[in-house]
Amino acid sequence: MYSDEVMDRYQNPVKNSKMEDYDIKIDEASTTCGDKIILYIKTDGERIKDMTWQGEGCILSIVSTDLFCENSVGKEINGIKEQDDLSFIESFPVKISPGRINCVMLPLRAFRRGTRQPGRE
Amino acid sequence: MYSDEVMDRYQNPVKNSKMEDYDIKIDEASTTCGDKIILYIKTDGERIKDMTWQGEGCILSIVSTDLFCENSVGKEINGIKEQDDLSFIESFPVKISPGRINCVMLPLRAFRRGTRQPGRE
Amino acid sequence: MINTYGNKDDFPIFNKRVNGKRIIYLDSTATTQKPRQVLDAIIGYYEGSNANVHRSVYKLADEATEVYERSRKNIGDFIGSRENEIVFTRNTTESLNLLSYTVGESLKKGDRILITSMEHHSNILPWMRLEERGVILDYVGLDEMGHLDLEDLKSKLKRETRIVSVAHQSNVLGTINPIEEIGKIAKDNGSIFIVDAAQSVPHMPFRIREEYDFVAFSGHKMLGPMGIGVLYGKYNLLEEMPPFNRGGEMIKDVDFHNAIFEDPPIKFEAGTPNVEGAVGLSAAVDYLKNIGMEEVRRHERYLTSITLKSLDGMKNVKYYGPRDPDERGGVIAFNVKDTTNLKKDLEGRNIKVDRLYHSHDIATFLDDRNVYVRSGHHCAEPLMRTLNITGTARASFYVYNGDDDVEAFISSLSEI
Amino acid sequence: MINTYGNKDDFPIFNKRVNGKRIIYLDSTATTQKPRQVLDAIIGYYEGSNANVHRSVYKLADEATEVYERSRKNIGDFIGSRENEIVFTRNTTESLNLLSYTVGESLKKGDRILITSMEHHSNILPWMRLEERGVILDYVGLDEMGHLDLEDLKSKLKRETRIVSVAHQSNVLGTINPIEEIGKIAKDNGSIFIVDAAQSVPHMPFRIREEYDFVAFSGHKMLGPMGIGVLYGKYNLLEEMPPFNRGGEMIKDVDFHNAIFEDPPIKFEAGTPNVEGAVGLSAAVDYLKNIGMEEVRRHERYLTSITLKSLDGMKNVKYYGPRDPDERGGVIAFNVKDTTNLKKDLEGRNIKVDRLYHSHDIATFLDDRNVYVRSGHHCAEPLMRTLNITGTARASFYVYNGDDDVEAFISSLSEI
Ligand SMILES: Cc1ncc(COP(=O)(O)O)c(C=O)c1O
Ligand SMILES: Cc1ncc(COP(=O)(O)O)c(C=O)c1O
Repeated sequence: MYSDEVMDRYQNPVKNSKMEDYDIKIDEASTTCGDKIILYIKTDGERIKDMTWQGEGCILSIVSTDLFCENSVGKEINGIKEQDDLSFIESFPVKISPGRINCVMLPLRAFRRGTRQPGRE
Repeated sequence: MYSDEVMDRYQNPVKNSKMEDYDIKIDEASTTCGDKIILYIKTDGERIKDMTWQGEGCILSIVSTDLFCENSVGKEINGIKEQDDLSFIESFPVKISPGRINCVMLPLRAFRRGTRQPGRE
Repeated sequence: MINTYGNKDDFPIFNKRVNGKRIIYLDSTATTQKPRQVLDAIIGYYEGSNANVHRSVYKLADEATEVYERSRKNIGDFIGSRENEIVFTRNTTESLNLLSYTVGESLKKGDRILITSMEHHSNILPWMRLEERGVILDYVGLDEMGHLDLEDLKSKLKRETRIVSVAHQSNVLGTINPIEEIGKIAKDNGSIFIVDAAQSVPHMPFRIREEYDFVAFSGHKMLGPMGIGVLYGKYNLLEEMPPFNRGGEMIKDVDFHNAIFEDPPIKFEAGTPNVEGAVGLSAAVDYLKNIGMEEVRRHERYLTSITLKSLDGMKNVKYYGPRDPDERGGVIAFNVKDTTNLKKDLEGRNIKVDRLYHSHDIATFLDDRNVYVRSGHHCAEPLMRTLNITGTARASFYVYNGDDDVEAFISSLSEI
Repeated sequence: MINTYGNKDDFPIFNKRVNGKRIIYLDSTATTQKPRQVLDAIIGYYEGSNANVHRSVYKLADEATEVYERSRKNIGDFIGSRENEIVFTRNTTESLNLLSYTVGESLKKGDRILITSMEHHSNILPWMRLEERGVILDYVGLDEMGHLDLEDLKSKLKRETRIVSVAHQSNVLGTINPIEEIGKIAKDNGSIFIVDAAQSVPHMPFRIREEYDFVAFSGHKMLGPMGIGVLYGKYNLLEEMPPFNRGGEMIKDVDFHNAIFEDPPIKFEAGTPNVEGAVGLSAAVDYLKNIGMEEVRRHERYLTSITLKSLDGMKNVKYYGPRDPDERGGVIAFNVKDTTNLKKDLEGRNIKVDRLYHSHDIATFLDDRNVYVRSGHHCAEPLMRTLNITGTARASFYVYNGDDDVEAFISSLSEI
């Protein structure tokens, strides 16, 4: 359906698992699309030690979420939050039409919202 | 402003007077235009013996009303009511644009309405 | 006049090339493309007779008034109504909201409104608004093939049911509902019967019947311009109703604290009307009359039947609504099963799950091949809940579509 | 760019000939003619990117969404507002009705609304509707020259005055009201301040100010197509308000008995929007920006001042509103005295009466000379009552009018 890179990750996500000892858990749902994603985050307060996800969504939101979890490990929370939307979208492995931007943005938007008050459950 | 025929009649109407011993009196007002006309009718029940008017209005409605009063004398009430709108408009001395049809139609519409229940005051 | 079908020559947009290739437009249920004749009518109006209408006496205003009222008559004739029963609105949505804010205002706590589980949000939300005042909204259920369950309708039709409002044709399932029969049932119950004809007036012969109190449809879904819609209403009902929006044009007389309103339909057309829209829609009606609505229906039925036949042969495609093309319009909602997918389950084991691709992924895949289908919930979330899905892809046809479009659609779909 | 003034080349309708002669269009206050650039934008949209907007993923729908939202931004920039504060409506009338049905619904018995005696019906009737529920409608009076009486305004502004709604420029008197000042007075009183800018946004530089809570105007009065209007609203107010019409597009989520609405402005745009209208209005804005709104105002002021000077020389002509062209826009309401008229009085004597010709007769007289002016009450009956007349003739100017039009108007008028 999409490029091999995207489809490979969709079928073999590397971060699609539940985490028990998370520090932050973020529930994100796009009611209109039916996407439902949970992010589990382990952090030392400043940096991401690990991030995993569970849920359902379209291929783009799933792949974007899996990539996001993987790429965030070791990074600063504030740095992740502050990256701009455009460069986030451009770093996605396939070119996205404007109608699909929300799908790719899903994990970053969830992360921003969920880390506004650290420690939030 | 209009043809001499129209302006002559506007300035020298022949039926612009009050009637005391009328059989039918019809009040007609066009709220949007500000026209206000009263028709006074003397009839033997079937035919018009005399008709006069009083009031204010645009030139076309005044001239149409004055002509209507004059032309109706001696005619049958039903015949007057049943003449069709188009021929009534075409018998008016000047050509009328669609936006002014209501002005010319004013006396005939008033007459039709006012003679629906004969004897009505 | 068979040559008008699937003939794109009249529609300038099909000269467009995307990545050097033609576009396959399969979203006419959302909005339709416009023929040259409609565009010419719009420009002709602005170049020849543009003015504000009504109550003016100069020639240009006379002309504008005349083309506006002639358009009203032409559209009225098209559905077999008198011209003074045609109210111009913005779209179907506004037509139905007008009813909610007028007829709906007379409903009291405990009164009921009956709609169906296959309605578009436009025929749900205006009625849901009245729930705030204690009105009860009931939904007629569907059978497995996506037909209305008429027994359920009869059992939900109560003495308190003041309004019955039903889509003539579903914009998702394609189901054509038996509105003559439903209308009779509603009228026997003394209810006001409203037809959401957004998907039927454009696609099949449609005549106003005694049972229909109100009928709503949109110009942009039948080759006309955006920004113009229609509400047909029985004259005596329009007369009794209070006005909706208020302002210029729709009054006979105003003083500081009182107003006398115009007669219908002008009573419901506050402010400067969209003359352009009326003229454009009238030109669209002429275009459709020239083809003939029986032929429009026959053509769409044909495209639907060959498409369904192809889809029947595709193991991974699931489509919704009646199987028989006689029972449905030219709109096909479908999903594609993701047969290759492996998923970790909650315990972390790799299992094969029989899930559907997300409809947006299908639409994006087809978009890459210049095949334009809609995806998502199609403004029918209650129906999606009823079908227990979050969305579908949807292909729909109109007069300009032909075998070529069906072939491109099917061959692209088979590449998923 | 002085060459754009009074230059009719961009406006195809001025190629029209009636009885072999050109037309003198002096009714831009009612609706304006359209430049080629706007017509091209409309056709370009339909030929290049027509689709239904929002929530779709294929290219054509992306393009339609983009041109729609870009138009919103362009129009927002034009008046100095953020794009998410621009709600598309049909016209000024609908913008004001939207406020009546949302903000107005929160008013209670005894609350007051303050408008003026020079309002258009569109800024009267939506508020008069609320009198049914015990809201009180007050009118600010005028001085002899047709200025608002600000002392009267202050005295009528009560603690209970929840809404103050005022025309920026009268469509009859031409009076330009000091809305900055009125806005401050209204805000100091804690009232919501609404500007009917139907006659100002098209004709002069206009910037949103902190005092303005809502601003309404129409596309068709500023070179744009019919069927598109604007409501500017402060974002936080738009957020708090309930939606008006309900249906497709304006929701986030719907189930059988609940809905979550979209954020402003989409929350107020139910159903398929008029993308064509937005695109056309945006092109009109570009056209006006190219001239420059200071220049539009300067040009109209010039035409007004030479016209008033000529009228001052005509003994039988009486015009209304401020004498100083700095205090008024390019709209001139006037009447002509019938100096020759003899009338029988009630006692049957022939007396000379100093009466006015009926405005329709003036308009018809001018129409015979291809000079198109409006006549009647101009949807401002309370103002007519205040002036103690039944109507006026009215000439009004816009960018395409020039000295030639003024000359034709004055010379025709002098023939009466
Ligand atoms: C001051 C004013 N307000 C409101 C309106 C109503 O505008 P529309 O008919 O476009 O809704 C007009 C139009 O004449 C006007 O001049
Ligand atoms: C059945 C049905 N009803 C109502 C509507 C709403 O139409 P509009 O958006 O033109 O108001 C649609 C449009 O998709 C529809 O298909």
